[in-house]
Amino acid sequence: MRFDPKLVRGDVPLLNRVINGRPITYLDSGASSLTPRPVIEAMDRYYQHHHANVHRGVYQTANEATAIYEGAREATARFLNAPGGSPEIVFTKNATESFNLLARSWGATFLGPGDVVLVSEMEHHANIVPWFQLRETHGVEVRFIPVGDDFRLDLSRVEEAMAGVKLVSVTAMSNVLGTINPVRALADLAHAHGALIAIDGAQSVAHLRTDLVDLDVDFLAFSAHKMLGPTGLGVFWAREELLRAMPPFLGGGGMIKDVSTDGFTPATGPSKFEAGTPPIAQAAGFAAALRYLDGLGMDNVAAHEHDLTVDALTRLATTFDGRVRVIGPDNGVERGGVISLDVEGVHPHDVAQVLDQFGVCVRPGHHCAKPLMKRFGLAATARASFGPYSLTSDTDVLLEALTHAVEMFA
Amino acid sequence: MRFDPKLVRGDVPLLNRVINGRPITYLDSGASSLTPRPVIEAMDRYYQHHHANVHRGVYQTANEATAIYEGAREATARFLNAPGGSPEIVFTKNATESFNLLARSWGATFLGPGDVVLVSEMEHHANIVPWFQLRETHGVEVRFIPVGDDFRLDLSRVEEAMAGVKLVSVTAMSNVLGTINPVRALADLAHAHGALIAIDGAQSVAHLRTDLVDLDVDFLAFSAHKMLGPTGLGVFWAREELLRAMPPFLGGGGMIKDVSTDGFTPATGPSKFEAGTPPIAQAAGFAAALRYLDGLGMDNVAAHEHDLTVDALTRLATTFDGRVRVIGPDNGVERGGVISLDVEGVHPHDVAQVLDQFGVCVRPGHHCAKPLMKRFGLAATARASFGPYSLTSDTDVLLEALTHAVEMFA
Amino acid sequence: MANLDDLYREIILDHYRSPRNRGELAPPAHRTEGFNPLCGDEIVLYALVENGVLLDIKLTGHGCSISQSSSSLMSAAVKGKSLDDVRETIATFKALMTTPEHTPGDDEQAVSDANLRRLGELAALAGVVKFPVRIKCATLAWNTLAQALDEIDA
Amino acid sequence: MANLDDLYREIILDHYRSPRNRGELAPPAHRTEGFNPLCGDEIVLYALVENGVLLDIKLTGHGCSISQSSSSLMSAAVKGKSLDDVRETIATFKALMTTPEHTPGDDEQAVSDANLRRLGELAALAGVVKFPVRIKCATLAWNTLAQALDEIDA
Ligand SMILES: Cc1ncc(COP(=O)(O)O)c(C=O)c1O
Ligand SMILES: Cc1ncc(COP(=O)(O)O)c(C=O)c1O
Repeated sequence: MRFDPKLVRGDVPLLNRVINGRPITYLDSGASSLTPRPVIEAMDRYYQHHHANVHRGVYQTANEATAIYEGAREATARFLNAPGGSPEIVFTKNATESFNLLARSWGATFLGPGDVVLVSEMEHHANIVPWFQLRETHGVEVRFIPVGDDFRLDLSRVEEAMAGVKLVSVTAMSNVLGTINPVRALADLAHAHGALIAIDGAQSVAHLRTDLVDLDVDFLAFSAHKMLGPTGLGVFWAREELLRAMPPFLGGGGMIKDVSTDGFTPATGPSKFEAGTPPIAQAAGFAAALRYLDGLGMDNVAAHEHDLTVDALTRLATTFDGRVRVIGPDNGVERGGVISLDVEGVHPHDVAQVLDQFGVCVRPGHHCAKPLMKRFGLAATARASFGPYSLTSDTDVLLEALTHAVEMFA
Repeated sequence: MRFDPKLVRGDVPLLNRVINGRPITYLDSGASSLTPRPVIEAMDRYYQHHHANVHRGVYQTANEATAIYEGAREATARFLNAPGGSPEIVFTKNATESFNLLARSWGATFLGPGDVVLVSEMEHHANIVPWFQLRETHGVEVRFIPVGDDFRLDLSRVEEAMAGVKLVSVTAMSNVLGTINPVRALADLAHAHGALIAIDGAQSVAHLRTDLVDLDVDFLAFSAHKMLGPTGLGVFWAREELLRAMPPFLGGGGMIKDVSTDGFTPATGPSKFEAGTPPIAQAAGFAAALRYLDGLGMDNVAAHEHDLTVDALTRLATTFDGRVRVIGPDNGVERGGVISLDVEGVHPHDVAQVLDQFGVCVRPGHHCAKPLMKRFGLAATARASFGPYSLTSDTDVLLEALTHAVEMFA
Repeated sequence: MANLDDLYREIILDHYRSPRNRGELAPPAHRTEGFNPLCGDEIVLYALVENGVLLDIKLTGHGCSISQSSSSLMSAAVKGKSLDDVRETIATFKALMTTPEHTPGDDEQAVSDANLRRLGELAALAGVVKFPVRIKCATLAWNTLAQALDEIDA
Repeated sequence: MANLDDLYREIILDHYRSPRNRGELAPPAHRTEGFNPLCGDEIVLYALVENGVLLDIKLTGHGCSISQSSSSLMSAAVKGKSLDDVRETIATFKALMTTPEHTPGDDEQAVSDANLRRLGELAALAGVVKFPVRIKCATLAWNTLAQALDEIDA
């Protein structure tokens, strides 16, 4: 059963903000989601009652903190239906660190000159720059799957680009276009060519149901702060046998089995990749966010945001006489609730500035996807994006403010 | 003027916990400090009113979040008296990441075969393992300054170990022994030999006043969670000219100036080292922790903990007839409030277990300092450590519980 | 509360829609690029200096209304002036762009009314300081011009 | 509430103070190392197997009272037994160490009373399950023994 987004709204304190005399219209969930009260409270409870450093403690609060932290790992594994369970879940600081872990541990060990990492033109910099860095240190080739004029990846273009590819690394949902990529088909294609596949789930995990058994991918990266969770926590998932074969990434406490003045031996399990004191309170908050999303049901979240998107795309197409162009798939194509706008004669920066006057929060810029921007001959877009707490009335205010922007610069 | 630790206690909700029927006696601040209410509230306020992704935003809450995040950077620079101000402050996820950044960016660029990194036998694994990793990838030598039987570094031993040394990397305060190392003298010595010096401030910054202008060091690493701040935030400080010469560490959004399908150019300033969405809420909490510590005055914090330590060492020496040995400098030597215990016939794990029954939180183990443990022929110690909220009555309960442990295993 | 009209004055919108001195200059004109990595605004500035006078200036590039109008307004204000005058105008404009928080006090305004008058049309950009994130947009062209003059000097 | 006396039974403290079967065995005895990276406990186990019987077992190493007494109790319980019996004892003990949360239900106890009786002195370690972090201490010797048997088999 669909949830009532008004009730979700009531759980999000920030939605009580009044901006420039108007109630806030938050349309930037693609950059970061707003935080529901139960998530904030879980972190407060942690600091007020259970905080201690994890692992190796014997006293009660240390055990509680460890149970909270490891419990979040288990909750994450369940949320993703990870085939190997919680030992496959590594906590990082954000999706970006997860990609760097992938490139520097797996990539630096198993790839070299002549090997190709195949990304797409619609990738976020987090899934591009680490591969360029690996190219510098290890001589791999970074190849780009082109994005079609329909804002989608053409599987036949992927197929023909597969020579020498050891890893396909693509986003499940574009943070600029809203395009949803066919992850399972890409996984089958990669595997058929003897390659592995990594998925950027920063957008998709927050807005669609993710089932790792169904998707049959090998690596996944995403961030808590885009899915109602706190800042400062990311997830890296990999099949257990891959994790086992990967050397450690960062070095320090917690990731070792032994250290002497001669050298060290790494720990086993996810700890191998979690050097230093981990984001414990953030794990507590993230577990609460997963509980919250489970309560809504990810299928319901997806359906709710889909309805909002269909409505917004329809109204954008009819309201502005073609002066507002959507950079991304139109209705009729499966897509996420990210809507990038190109307003004729008004720079995205100015669009966002005028919208701010109406309390509308949209993000102008390249959205850390400069190759994609270049592909479509744009320097920037103004991007509106939905979350579980969004309503069609948010779209009303967006259209009102956009109308003002268009008139002002006419 | 000295603060009233009872008032600090009133600010720390976790100190209301009752453990096994007794009020909690928290003596594990060396592992992680307890969190005062103003710090928790600053993060709540952030999530409730100001949360948005930082940078590139135009709308109001994005500007507020950016101002909060950059404000924390400025507060950190002031707290440390950083000579170059906030552009020298890089936020990481913990002290461990800070050391990895140092090793992989500066180390991997400026060090090679024949170059020596000089650490000490009393280092935390965070300041050992990254150098072993650099040895593997770049062939540097890792050399250890021995720790004397007085639990201190002998400067003459440092002097004689300086051949080929490009970096001295030592802790300002040992997390096992409590030893305070002569940072300024070490800095002068390193510089006299044309080497740079990095300081592990994980313990010292939390318990002593840190003045980077006076210390004249080149790099500093520490964590927020040990100084009343949240988990998930670390600091890396380096002189501005060094930061400028260092290549980026992790790759992704936020750390670039430009990206195309051909390559990328890194950003300038601290952003170069902050790939991905940073720990924004944690920065808000950390700024509140710095304000709180400033309110107490770091000299007062140091004096308070010094008094507690002198008292505890005196009573430990007289209570147990030599059955409880302190692994660290005795009274009369400048030292921090970290007291490692070796109880005759009782394994540290058992000590901590018995103490837990009295609500006393101490940490058993190698404290991520295995080379130091080996140096003193120990597998582990039971460590008690003080914070600004500690009282002599905590020591009372510690001694009561220790007496029980000693009797039980007699 | 900062008002949109403070930012988007009619003069600014006019210069945005019809930028002055747009285009390129062939060598010996000096070419300098300016870039704002935060929002992606780009400017290419061509300056022809002879005998201590900025004989001609042209700009291309793309960006928001503030960065584009500021470069247009700038070009109109500095073209044909002596380098000393140009440098003084740059300094005055940059003082205008100092955020109010940094102003010492009410009676020590960063920019005196006399200076404001001297800025002429440029004063239309004064409202930008109420929108601190946009200051970088307004100063991009000016920093690029300052850099160009330094390079020509060197 | 878990009570300290549940953990530190007199038998446990006795085996900790006076460990049985401490020492080394020369080859052909099999040598296996066990290590608990979390608390640093180490065990070296020597097992002499002939004709399907664990003729002799000795242990060295260091660790807390639970890990040390558990290895001492284990050595006394398995020495001289057939490998089948040893394997059964290992299985019974590991079932005893299953945390209560994982027990299917009250009427399906992980370890029956009959089994508990069969464990004899080993039953003194039953209280460890109330202190979940200590379970790894109690099972270290047992996992090492299981590994040793696997290695001997292979
Ligand atoms: C001296 C010292 N260095 C480094 C660290 C590592 O800090 P973190 O775990 O926060 O990265 C610690 C704390 O465990 C420490 O005490
Ligand atoms: C598709 C995509 N990938 C990666 C990222 C990077 O996430 P983070 O900044 O949390 O590391 C983002 C968000 O900015 C994103 O939208």
